[in-house]
Amino acid sequence: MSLFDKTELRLTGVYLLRNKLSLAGGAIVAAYLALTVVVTLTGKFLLPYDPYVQNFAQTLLPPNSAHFFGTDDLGRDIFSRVIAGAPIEAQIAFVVVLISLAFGGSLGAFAGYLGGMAEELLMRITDVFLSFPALVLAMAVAIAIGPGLTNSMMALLVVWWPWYARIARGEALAIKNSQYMEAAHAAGLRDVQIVVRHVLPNILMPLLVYATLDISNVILTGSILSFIGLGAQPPQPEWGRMVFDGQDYLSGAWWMSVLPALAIFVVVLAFSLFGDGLRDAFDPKLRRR
Amino acid sequence: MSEPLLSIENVRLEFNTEQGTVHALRGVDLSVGKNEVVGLVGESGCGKTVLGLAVLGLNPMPPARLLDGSQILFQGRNLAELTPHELALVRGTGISMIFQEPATSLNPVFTIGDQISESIRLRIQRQRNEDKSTPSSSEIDEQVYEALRLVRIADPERIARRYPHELSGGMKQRAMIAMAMAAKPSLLIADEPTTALDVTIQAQILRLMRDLMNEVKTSILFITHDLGVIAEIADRVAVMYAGHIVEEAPVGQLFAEPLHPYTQGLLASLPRLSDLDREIKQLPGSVPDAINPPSGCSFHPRCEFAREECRTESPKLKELKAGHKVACYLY
Amino acid sequence: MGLLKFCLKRIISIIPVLIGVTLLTFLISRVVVPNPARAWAGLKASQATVQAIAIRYHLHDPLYLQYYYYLRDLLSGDWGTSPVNSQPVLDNLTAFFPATLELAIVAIIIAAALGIPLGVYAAVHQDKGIDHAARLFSLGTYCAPPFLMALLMQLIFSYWFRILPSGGRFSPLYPLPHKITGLLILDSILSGNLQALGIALIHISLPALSLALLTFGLITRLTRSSMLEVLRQDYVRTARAKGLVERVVIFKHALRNGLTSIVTVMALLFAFMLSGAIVIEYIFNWPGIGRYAVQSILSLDLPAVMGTTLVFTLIIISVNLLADIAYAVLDPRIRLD
Amino acid sequence: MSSQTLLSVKNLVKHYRVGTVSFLGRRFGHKQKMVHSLDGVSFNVARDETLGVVGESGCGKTTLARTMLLLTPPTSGSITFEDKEITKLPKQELRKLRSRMQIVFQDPVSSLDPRMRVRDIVAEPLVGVGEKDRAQIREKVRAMLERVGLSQDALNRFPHQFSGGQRQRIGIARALVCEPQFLVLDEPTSALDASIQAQVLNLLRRLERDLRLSSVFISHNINVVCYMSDRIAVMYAGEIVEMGPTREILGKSSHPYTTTLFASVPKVDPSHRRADTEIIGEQPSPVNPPSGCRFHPRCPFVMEKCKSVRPEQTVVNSNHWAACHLLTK
Repeated sequence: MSLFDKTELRLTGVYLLRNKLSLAGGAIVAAYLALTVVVTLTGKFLLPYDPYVQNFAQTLLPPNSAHFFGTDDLGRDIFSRVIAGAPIEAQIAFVVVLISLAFGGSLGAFAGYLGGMAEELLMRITDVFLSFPALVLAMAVAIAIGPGLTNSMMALLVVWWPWYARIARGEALAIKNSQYMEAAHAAGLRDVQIVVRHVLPNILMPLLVYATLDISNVILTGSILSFIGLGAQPPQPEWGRMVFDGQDYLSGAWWMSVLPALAIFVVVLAFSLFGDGLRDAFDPKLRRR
Repeated sequence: MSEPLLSIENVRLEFNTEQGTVHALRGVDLSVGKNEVVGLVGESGCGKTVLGLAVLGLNPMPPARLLDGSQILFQGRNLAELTPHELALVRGTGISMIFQEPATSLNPVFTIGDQISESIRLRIQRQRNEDKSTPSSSEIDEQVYEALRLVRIADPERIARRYPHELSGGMKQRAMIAMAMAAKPSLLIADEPTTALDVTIQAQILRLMRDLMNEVKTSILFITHDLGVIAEIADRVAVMYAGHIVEEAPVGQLFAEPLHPYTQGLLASLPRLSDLDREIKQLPGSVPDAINPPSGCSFHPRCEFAREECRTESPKLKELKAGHKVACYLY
Repeated sequence: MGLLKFCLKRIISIIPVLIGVTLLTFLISRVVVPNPARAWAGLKASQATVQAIAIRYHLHDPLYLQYYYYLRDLLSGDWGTSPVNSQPVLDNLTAFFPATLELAIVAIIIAAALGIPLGVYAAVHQDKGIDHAARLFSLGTYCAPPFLMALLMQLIFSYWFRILPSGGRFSPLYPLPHKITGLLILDSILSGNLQALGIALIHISLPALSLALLTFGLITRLTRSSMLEVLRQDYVRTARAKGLVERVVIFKHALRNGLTSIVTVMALLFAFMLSGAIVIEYIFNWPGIGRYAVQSILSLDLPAVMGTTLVFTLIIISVNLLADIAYAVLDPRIRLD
Repeated sequence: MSSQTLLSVKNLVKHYRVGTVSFLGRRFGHKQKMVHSLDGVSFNVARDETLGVVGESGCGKTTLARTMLLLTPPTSGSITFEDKEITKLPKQELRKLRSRMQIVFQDPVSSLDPRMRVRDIVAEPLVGVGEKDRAQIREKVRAMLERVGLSQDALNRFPHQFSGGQRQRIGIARALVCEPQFLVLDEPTSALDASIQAQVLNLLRRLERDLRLSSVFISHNINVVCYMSDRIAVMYAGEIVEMGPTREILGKSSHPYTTTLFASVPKVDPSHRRADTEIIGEQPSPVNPPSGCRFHPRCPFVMEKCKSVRPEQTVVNSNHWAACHLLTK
């Protein structure tokens, strides 16, 4: 019993390698995650400038050799702030996706497997959550519990888990109706054994693939939340917030807002490309072609 | 048989896949005469469906490609060399095709009448050179009902207004046949048309196709894996194995005196109601991999008579008796 | 089952969803908020006002009674009063709604007009150069944060080339067209006011283009994938087998089925677009509900935020309803059960 | 019940709900639609016997397979296995019984978990009976794979690395690994090609003989069922319409449906093309089965009585009965 079959994994790898775009995406993702780890471990030690220190002699400088991304209205080096902000986005994405995966996923899996009232109830509840546009519900929750990084993650969680519940339930249902489940019953296995041997391994794979693809959505929505002031609060170098602070200076100092926005774009795109490739690679129907 | 309606010569077709090149057709020769039902029989993966689709250019290309020298001669033209658009003009009115799954082969969002009228309009459009008048929609409706009556549907007005999902499997296959026949093709390619149906419905459809043959004089290339169905409907039979035709004979002769060891093995492997005491024989091994087909005769790994030459050289199809051809070194 | 019966059944089925949605907004604004009376009265309000609000909204009653009053207020049009501008939230929302509607309609028309053909084209030419280009471009616009799109548009067309206004819905120097529908473009056309039409078009072009680009990526992706799915179907092969030319096969047999699956994700599309509209309206100072939402958030105006949340959700629910009905019209199989 | 009887099914009924009727709908008098998959099916299976079940798609044969082994609970009726009524057994006891009654499924692809190795798949029933000794398990799995004609290097491979015929052998090995007395074969060769089907049929015949298995062989393929079975039950629309020794039914079918069904089977012989018996209509919807005899709308001999009165089982010959009003006329 294993999650990954070697041949399967090899084919997946071959496909991913051949798909240059998702390979590029994967490379950027890897670089970004490495950066996150380094920054988290070393703090501002390796950065060219202190991201928090203001320097009123050097405000609104355009990008140059000393300041790759220029400086902001308070004279802070934007490049250093963008780098220092990298771990914040990663933190939001991983916390939200992993908790949604664990909570929503297990709820959905059990509901799908058990069926009946439990399933019906969960479906109706997720119906309600999914009726809201994700960003709007997150906004409402965030404003109610107050702005801030932790609170914006809580707000995103409220919005995010139902998707995972839905997907897990769908997978569980498909597995429940499969013949190998019937065979497992016929073999006289206990329910616990069935869940451990068959249900979990078969549900986890599609959920993990979806989660990879979903990271980009979380980062995007999270950055909008912080753009409208609900995320990390100044002076923390959060990318969405930096865009917001810079937009008043757009006509004179475009780099203040456009460059952090581009950073978000690049990371989101990279996760998307990588996730897309991963999904195609794990879907034998698409791969065979 | 003076001049065949369809003549397939040395057709070779390959697919490119992740795992390698699939050699689906490896030099197929086959002809269908006027007013003839040719049965094409073989197990899954032998290339019989690919061949049917290749005649109409319906294999997705790429990944499929016909190799140079492939000839599909129909009404004096080589279909293998036509542009996609020219080929489209041959389909329907020249050669039409019906498929295995009537449930998925009809478009779910159009009524049966709509889908049949398309074939009728197409035919009229292509005949318009001689006849300038365009038929009114009520005339077309009448022709739709006519087409449905042809396939023994008793209340065509009602059925024409139905959507595919509102009909049973047997009715859907009748509608498919009506649609294909409405264009009055000279050749109908039927790819496993009864495989998805129950045996009593299969009997109805086979009987219908036999009757249609006599009424409207269409030739049929009937593709199936079921030797029983072949015995029921075909005039002449071609047996396919791993992308080759290995034997071809008039139906009576093939069943009475099969020559190729594969045909013999296949016939011996079927349980028969008339002879339940006989222990069925089994062919050893399994169908060869189309990516790495065996050298020489594709059947030699499973053949009890395999000799040295079978392993190296692929036997050619040769005529032993009148109309009975076989590709085997035993003869 | 008839179409009418299907519609009725579908309409009835949204009642529990509406109850769920209002229950959730109720919980957010009365339970999740640490101090509801203070939040609804405003942060600067006096103790007396806070008390008055608590009594007005029955905040001392048990929760189920509070929910009853909450629902009753919603239905009777009392969506609370903004502590920031002291106006009823519902009045603000109705005033801002036409601008958002206009922006959304223009954007979706542009996005669909470009995205659907491109998606079909990419699917038909799967894995050719054009397909890769279309995929990359649509993925790019899909992944772009809405503020990036808007800021770049503003920067390039308003600040560098100076050809289009950087914000607003209409020029203050000219008279507005006679109000008929509240949609400025439509009103100018209906009243034959070409000057106003020009001004309105100039102002809407940047925000609409930003929003359209954002949505375009999603529409292209959805069209492409659903067409790819449809083109694999047996009935497309049947359509070819019966001699139809490729144009008819694609645009009649395949696209009709492809569109039905696009219709089913219409609500997703709208949710995505409205989220983009919130940011884009704010950046272009477009007087719609999106800008109102951001301004309310920035001033921590809870009643206004809850109001916009409800409006956006009602829009999505209605779109979903319409999409389901459209789906039933397009695909006869749905009406069966 | 004689001591020769291993399994006995009495009046087995299985109805499924289709669609959901909401609380509101029930208020307005909407009725829950039911699929009548099995409607009063009874038969015995003797030791060492193979009972064949034939019928067209939707006649309830697969439901019979699943219900007979209590993979899905019957709506009503009783099942007796080795003189023990098993429909009311508590879950624990039923699990223990599972090792003695096994099933081979139709679809060799979806009946094997794609993420498990062959050795784990085949060992599953042993895990089910609580076998802990790993060496013991390995030895039994190895022996069983050899018995079904698979080599030892199959042990560590995954299902998708095998052909259809080999996968079905894996399914058979799984069913037989804990030495059951009773085996249900649900269309075991329907997904296979003719030459592979012969291999599997011969394997099954050999195993049934060697292991002294009793079995129920279910298929829509009449040739195959007749080849494999000592006795045959013909199903139509959720009911058994005729049952008897294979040869007798072949020679002298008593129910018009049986006659029709057997006449529809293409003979593998072009010199005996089917006599032109016109077969009309299609099987009725299991949601609204016809009243009286369920075959009456298609029956060439239909009488007034057939439309309202459900025919009783009528003995034709010692071991052979049919449910048709023609026999009691």
